[in-house]
Amino acid sequence: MLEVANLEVVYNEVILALRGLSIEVPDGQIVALLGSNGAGKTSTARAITGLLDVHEGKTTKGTVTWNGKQLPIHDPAAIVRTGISQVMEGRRIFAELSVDENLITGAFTNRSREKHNYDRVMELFPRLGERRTQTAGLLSGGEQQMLAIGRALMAEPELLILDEPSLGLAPKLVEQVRDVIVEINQQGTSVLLIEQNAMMALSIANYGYIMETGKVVMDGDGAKLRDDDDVKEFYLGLHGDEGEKKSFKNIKHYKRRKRWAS
Amino acid sequence: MRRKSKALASLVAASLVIAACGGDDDDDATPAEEPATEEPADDAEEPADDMEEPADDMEEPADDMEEPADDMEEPADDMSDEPATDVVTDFGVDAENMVIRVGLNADLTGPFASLVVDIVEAQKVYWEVFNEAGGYRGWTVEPVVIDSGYATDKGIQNYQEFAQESEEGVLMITENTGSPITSAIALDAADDNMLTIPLSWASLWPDPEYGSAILEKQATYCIESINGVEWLKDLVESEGGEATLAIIGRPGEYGEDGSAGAKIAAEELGIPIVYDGTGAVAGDDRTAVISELVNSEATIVWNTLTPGELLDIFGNAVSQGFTGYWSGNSPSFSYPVHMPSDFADQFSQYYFQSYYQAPWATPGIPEMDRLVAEMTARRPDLNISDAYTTGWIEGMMAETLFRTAIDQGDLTRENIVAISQDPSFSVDFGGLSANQSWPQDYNEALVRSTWIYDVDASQYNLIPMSEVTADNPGSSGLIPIEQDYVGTVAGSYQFDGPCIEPSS
Amino acid sequence: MFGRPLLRTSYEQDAAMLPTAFQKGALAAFMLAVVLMGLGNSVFTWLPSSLLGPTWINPVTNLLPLAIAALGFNILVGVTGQVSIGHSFFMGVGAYTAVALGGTGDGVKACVPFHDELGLLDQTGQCGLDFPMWIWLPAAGIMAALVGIFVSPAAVKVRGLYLAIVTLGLVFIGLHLGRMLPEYAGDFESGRRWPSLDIKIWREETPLVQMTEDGKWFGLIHLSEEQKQFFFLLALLVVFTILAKNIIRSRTGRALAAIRDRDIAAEVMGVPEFKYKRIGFALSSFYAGIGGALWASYLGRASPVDWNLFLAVDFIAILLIGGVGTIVGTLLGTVFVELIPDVVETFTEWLAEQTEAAPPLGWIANLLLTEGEGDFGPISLASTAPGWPMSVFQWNFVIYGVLIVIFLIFEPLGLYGIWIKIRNYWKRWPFSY
Amino acid sequence: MSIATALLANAGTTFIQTLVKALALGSVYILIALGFVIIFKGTQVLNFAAGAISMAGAIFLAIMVGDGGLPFLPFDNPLAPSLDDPDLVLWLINLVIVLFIAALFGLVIERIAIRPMVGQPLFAMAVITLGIEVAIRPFNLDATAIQARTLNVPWGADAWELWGAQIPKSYVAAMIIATIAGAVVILFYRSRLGVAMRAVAFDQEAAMAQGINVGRVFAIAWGLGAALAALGAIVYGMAPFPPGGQVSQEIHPILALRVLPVIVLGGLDSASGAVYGGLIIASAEVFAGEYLSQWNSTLGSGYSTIVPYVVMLIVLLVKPYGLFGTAEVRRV
Repeated sequence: MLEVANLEVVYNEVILALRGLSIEVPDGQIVALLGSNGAGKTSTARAITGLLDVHEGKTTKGTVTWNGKQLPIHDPAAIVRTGISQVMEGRRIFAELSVDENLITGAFTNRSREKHNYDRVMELFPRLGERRTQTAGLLSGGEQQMLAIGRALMAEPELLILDEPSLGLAPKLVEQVRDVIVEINQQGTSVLLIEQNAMMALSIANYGYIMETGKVVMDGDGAKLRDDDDVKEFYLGLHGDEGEKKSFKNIKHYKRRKRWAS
Repeated sequence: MRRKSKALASLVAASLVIAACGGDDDDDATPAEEPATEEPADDAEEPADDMEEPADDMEEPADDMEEPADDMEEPADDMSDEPATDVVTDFGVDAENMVIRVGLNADLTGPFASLVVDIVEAQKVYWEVFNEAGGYRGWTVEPVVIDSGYATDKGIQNYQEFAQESEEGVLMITENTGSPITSAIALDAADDNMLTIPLSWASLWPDPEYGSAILEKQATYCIESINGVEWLKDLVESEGGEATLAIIGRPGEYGEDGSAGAKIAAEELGIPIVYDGTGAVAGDDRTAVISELVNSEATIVWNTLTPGELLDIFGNAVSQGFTGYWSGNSPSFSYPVHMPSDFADQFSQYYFQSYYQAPWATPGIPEMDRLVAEMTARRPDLNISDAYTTGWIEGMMAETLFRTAIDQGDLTRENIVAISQDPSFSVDFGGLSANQSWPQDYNEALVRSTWIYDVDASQYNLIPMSEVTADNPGSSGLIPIEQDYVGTVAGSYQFDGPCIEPSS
Repeated sequence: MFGRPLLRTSYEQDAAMLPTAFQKGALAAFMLAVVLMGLGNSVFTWLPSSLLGPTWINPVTNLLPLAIAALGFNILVGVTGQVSIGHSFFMGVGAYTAVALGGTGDGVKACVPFHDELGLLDQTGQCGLDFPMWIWLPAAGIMAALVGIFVSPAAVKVRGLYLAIVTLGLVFIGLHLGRMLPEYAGDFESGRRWPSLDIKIWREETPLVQMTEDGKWFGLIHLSEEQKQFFFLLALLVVFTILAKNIIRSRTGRALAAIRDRDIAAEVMGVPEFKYKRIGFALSSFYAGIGGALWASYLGRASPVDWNLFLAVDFIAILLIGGVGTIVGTLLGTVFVELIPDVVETFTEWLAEQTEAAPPLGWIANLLLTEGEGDFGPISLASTAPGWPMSVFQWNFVIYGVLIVIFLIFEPLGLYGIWIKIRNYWKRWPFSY
Repeated sequence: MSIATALLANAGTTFIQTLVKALALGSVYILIALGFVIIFKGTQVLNFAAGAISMAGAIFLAIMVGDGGLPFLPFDNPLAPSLDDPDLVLWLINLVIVLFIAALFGLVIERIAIRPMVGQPLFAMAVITLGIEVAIRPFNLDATAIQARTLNVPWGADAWELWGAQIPKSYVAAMIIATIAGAVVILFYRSRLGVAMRAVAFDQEAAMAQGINVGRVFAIAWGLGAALAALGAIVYGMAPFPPGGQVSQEIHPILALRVLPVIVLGGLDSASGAVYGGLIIASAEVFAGEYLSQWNSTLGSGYSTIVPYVVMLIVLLVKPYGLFGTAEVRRV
C-alpha cells in the first residue's frame, strides 16, 4: 500500500507546488488522481518516483511510505526496484532506440525475470511484437503509449503510476488504454491513474481524489465521485448551467476530513 | 619615460641638500629617499636642468659624492671589506639593511622552463654563497623571481613590477628569459636605467642604439651560426663531401638572427643554400618544412628552433632517409628532451651542438669546480644540468657590477647602467666562458668565440647531484670538441650593426 | 520618501539605472573608494604604500580595459545567450585596427596585406598610420563590430556548443593570421609597440594630455604616469558601463534577452532573430575591440599569441564567477579573476613570513609551505624547482580552474548571486517563501 | 637537383607516405573524438578537459615505462620494461594499467564535478570541464617534473619500407589501435549498458523513471571517454608523430582542441561521425601540409594546423549540426 501524507513540494526554493497532500493507494486497486492543469498531479507522481531532483524540486514536508517503509526519494532506480513504476506524461519513449531496446531499458531493475516480463508485454500488446526491431520514434501515438506502458511493466511493478495516459489520443485509443489498465490491474498490479480525463478515470477507478492548487479538495469511491454533481460540473462537463465560475472552495458541502500524520 | 631621470635628478639634488644641511646624520642613506618621493611635484622642474651632469658623465657622480661621502677614502681604489654604508641608492635597494634586490623575469612554466628553472636555481645558489660569505662590504643580494611563462604580456607586467620606483622594485634584472620579452622591454629598460641581463643572444643587444640597457653575455646567435656553419662545412669537406646548406628557423628575433648568421657564412664561404626556411617553422604541424628539407638533400642543416620543433623535424627527416649533418643555435638542442628520445642514436650520429660555455663538470676549469661543489652541496635533490653555468655567469656579471658600484658609493640604477657601459668594465668568468667587456662599438663589443660539442647518447648520465662523485660527475652527453672556437669568417667579419632589424 | 520597498508604480521606475537609494549610495561610495585608490599616497601621504599606490595600481589598471571587454562578453553570452569562446579574437581585431591606424609604421603601402610578396616596398615594413586616439579607438570598436557582423551568419545557423566550437576556431584562425600578416602583427612572439594613450588633436609632438609622463593634470593635481592611465581608463570604463546598462534596458536589450530565453518564441513574437543575434554579436565585438585596443595600448606592446584561448577562457571565468547577465557581476568578476594571482602571491609571501609565528598560524604556514628538505607542504617556496611541490605560480592556475568549478556547482549566479541571496534573506525575513 | 624535379621523381613515394600519415593522424583523431562522443552521448557534456585528461594518461605511461617509476610514489615500477630494449608484452601490460587508471581518473572527475551538475544547461556543463582542464594542466606540465618524456615504445622509430616509402611502425600501430577501439565502441553501443547510455542520452528523466541508474551510466561514459582520450594521446606520443615520440608540453596539451573540428564535423553525438570526421580532417590537414608546402611563406608557416578549422567553418555553414550529427528539435 502506498501512503502519501501531508506532502509539501517546493520548486526552485520558491514555488510551492503541493501543500499538504495526502493520498492512499491500497493494494490491488485503481486509484484516480484528478485535477486541472497545474493542480500538482505530476508533482505528486514525481515526488513518489523520486524525479523531483531533476526539476530542482524538493520535498519539504510530509512522507511517502510504500508498504510501511519510507521511499528513498533521491534514488529513482531504488524506487523502481521496490516495485513502483511510472509511465510518464507524454509517453517519453526513447525514439532513437528500437522497440526491443526500449523494452530492455525497462528491465534494468529486474533482470532475472526479463524473459517472463517480455513475454507478458508481448501478450498484452501484440502490436509491439510485430514491430520489435522498428525504431520507436516511427510508431503511431497509440503504439507509443502501449510501448511506454509495456516498458514500465518490464520492471514487473506492484504499483503502476500512469501520468495522463490518454493525453493526445483519439477516443478509440483512449478506450483501448483503459482496457489495458483494467487488465493490468486484474493481473494484480495496483494502479495510480493521474488524469485530466475524469470520465475515463472514474469509470474504472475504485477510489478517486480531486486536486486543486496542490491540495486534495475532494475524495471518495469512484462510483460516488462519478455521480457527484459538482464533479460532473467541473470535470465531466455535464452541467448545463454555464453562468458563474465556481471553485470547490466555495462549495458548501466541502467536507473533506483532515488527516494529520497517519 | 624620461620621468625616471627627473626623479633621479631630484633625488641627487635632495641628497645634496640634506648632506649640506644635515651634517653628521648623513651616514644613513635612507633619509635621502623621503624627500625624493614626497617633493618631486615642486622640485621636478628645477633640478631637471642640472640632471645632465649626473646623467651623462660617468665620472661625475664620484665628484658629487665627495661631500656626503667624506669618510670614504678614495672609493675607487679601496678594496677593503669595511662595510660601505655611505652609498647613494634609489630604487630596488634596502639601504637600511644593506640589501640589493635583483629581479629574475623567468620562464618557469613555458616552453623553455626546463632550461630556465635550472638557470634560476643556479643563480639563487650563487647569491646564497655570496650572502653567506658576508656579501661585499656588508651588502647582500636578494633575488626576486617572477614567472613570465614566456608570454610577452606577462613579461611586460613583471618588468613593470620590477621597475617600480621604490624599494619594492629591483636594482637590475639579472635574468630576463627570451628574445621576445627582452625585445619588448629593451627601450623601456633604457629609459628606466634598468640594466637587464637577457637570456637571449640576439645580435641586437650589443647595439648601443637599441640595447643600451641590455647587458648581453657571450656571443650572438648570428656569430654562433657563422662559426657553426663554417665548422660543419670543414667537417663535410674533410669527409670528402660537398657542403650544401639548408636553413630552418622559427619566426622572430631568435630564429631570424640565427638564420641571418648562417646566410652570412654561406655567402662568405661560397656554400650554396638549397633550402631557406627562415621563419618557416611556426605552429604545430611542420609537414611542409620537413617535406621541403628532405627534398633539398642538403648536406648541412642549420636550425634555430625550440627543442620540440627540432625533435619533430629532425626525427621525421631522418626517418625519411635524410642524412645531412645538423647543428643549430644553442637552445635548439636540449639533452633532457633529445637524449631519452627514440632518435637519440641518430642525434649522436648526425647532430653537433653549439653553445657558448662549459657544460656540467668540464674538467680543468676552477670556477666549474666551485660551481659543482656549491650546487651539489646545496641542491642535492636536483639533477645535474648544463644550464647551471648560465645562472652562475649571470651572478658573476651582477656581482662584478655591484662591487664596482659599492666601491664608487653609488648603487643607483643609473650608475649600474653607467658602469656596464664603461670601457674598463669587464668580467672574468674563470674559464666558464670567454671573458667579456662591453665597449660601445658594435664590432668591438662582440664575443666571437663559441663552443662546439659532440652529441654522444652513450655518455648521457643525468643523475641527482646527491649521487655526484669525483669519479662519476654525471654528463649531459655533450662532449666539447672545440672550446672558444673562432672560425675564419666570424673572426674577421665586420658587421654594419645587428644582423636583424629590431622590431618596432 | 521611504515608501514600501520594491513597490514600483511605473515601468520607468523598474527600468531605471539605479532603482534604489541604496544602489545610488553604494555606487557613490564605490566610486569614491576607487578614486581614492587611484590617488593613493600622492594625496594621502600617511597611507601605507602597500595598501594603495604602486603595488596595486598596475594590476588594477590592467583590469580596466579587460572589464570593458568583459562587458561586451556579457552582452553576447549573458544577455543574448550566445555561447562564445572567441572573445579574444575580437579583442585582437580591435587591437590590430588600433595599431594599424595609430601606430608608427612605414606608410600606407605597408598596410597592404602581403606587400612583401607583392613587392610594394624595398624592405619589410610595418603598417602604422600614426593617427591620434580619437580616430583609432572608435575605429577599433567599429572594425571589430564589422568582423562580428561578418561571422554572425554562423551564429544564427549554428547553435549552442557548436557555436562555442566555431568561435574557438576563430581564436586559432586569428592566431594564424598573426603569423601570416607580420605587417600588422609584428614579430610573432614579441609583437610590436602600440600607440600610447596620449590624447592628441593630430600628429603634433606635444600631446594635449600626455599619459606616459608624470605631471600635473589640469594644473591642479600632480599625478604619476600610472595614475593618469588609471583615471583615464577608469573614466572610459564608467562611460562604457553606463552605455552597456542603457543598451540592456533599451528595446534592443529586451529583444536580445528574449532571444536568450527562447529564440523561436522570440521570433514568433516578432523579434527578428537573425537581426538581433547580429546586433548582439556586433555590440559584443565592439566592446571587445575597444577593450583590446586599450589593453594593448596600456601594455604598450602585444604579440599575436596574446589573443589566445586562455584570454577567451578568462572572460568565461569572469562571467561565471561574477554572475552571468548582470553588469555588476561582470565588473565584480573581472576584479576577482584578474586579481586572484596577485592576491595569492601576496598571501603566500605573507604566509612565508609567518612560519615562525605562534600556532595555529605558524602551524598552518608550515603545513602549506615547503621551504626545503623534510617539508611536505604543497606550495614550494623554492619556487623554481620542477616537480612536486609546485610553486605559487602553478598553484594560481589550479586555484583559477577550481574556482570556476566551485562557482558553477555551488553558486551558478556567481558573486552577484551570493549578494542577491544575502539581500533576499533580509528582505523577505521572516517569511520563508 | 632542384626541388621541383625531386618532387616529381618522388611523387609516388611521397603520396604513399602522405596517405599513411593521414590515416595515422586520422586514427589519433578518431580515438580522441570517440572519447568526446561517448562522454557527450552519455552525459551531454562537451568535455573540454579532454586535453588535460589525455595528457595525464600519456604522462602516467611515460613515468611508468620511461622513468620506470610510479607516479607520486617512491617505488619503482616492478613491471617496467627495460629502457634499452623494451619488451612488448610488458609494455602492453603497462598500457592497459594506465588505461584503467585513466578511466578511474575520468570516474573521479565525473563524481566530483559532473554529477552535481546534472540537469544544468549544456554550456554550464561544458565550462565546468574547462575549469577542470585549467586545474589539471599544471599537474601535467609541472608537478610531474617538466621535461618532455619518452614513452619508450618497443618499436621505437622503426619503419617498414614499401615501394620506397617509409612506413613507420607507429603509424600502423595507430591504425590498428583505432580500429580495435572503434570496434569496442560499436559493440558497447549494442550491449545492455550501451542501450542504457543511449536511453539516458535521449531522455535522462525518462531513463531515470525506468530505473536506469543514470549515475552509473555517467560514470561509465566518463571512464570509457577518458580511457579513449588517454589512448589517443599515448598513440600520438609515439615517434614520428610530432614532436618525435614524446609527451610534449607544447603539443599534447592542445591535441584535444585540434580534435574539436573532427567532432563538430562528425556531430557531437555520432560515433560513426567521429570516424569519418577524423579521416576527413586528418586527410585535409596532412595533404594540405604536404602539397601546398611551396606556398608556406604566403599561407603562413604552420598553415596546415588551421585547415581543420577552416573545413569545419565551411561545413557548419552548410550543415549546422555537422555531417552526421542529430539535428536538435526546436520547440517553442
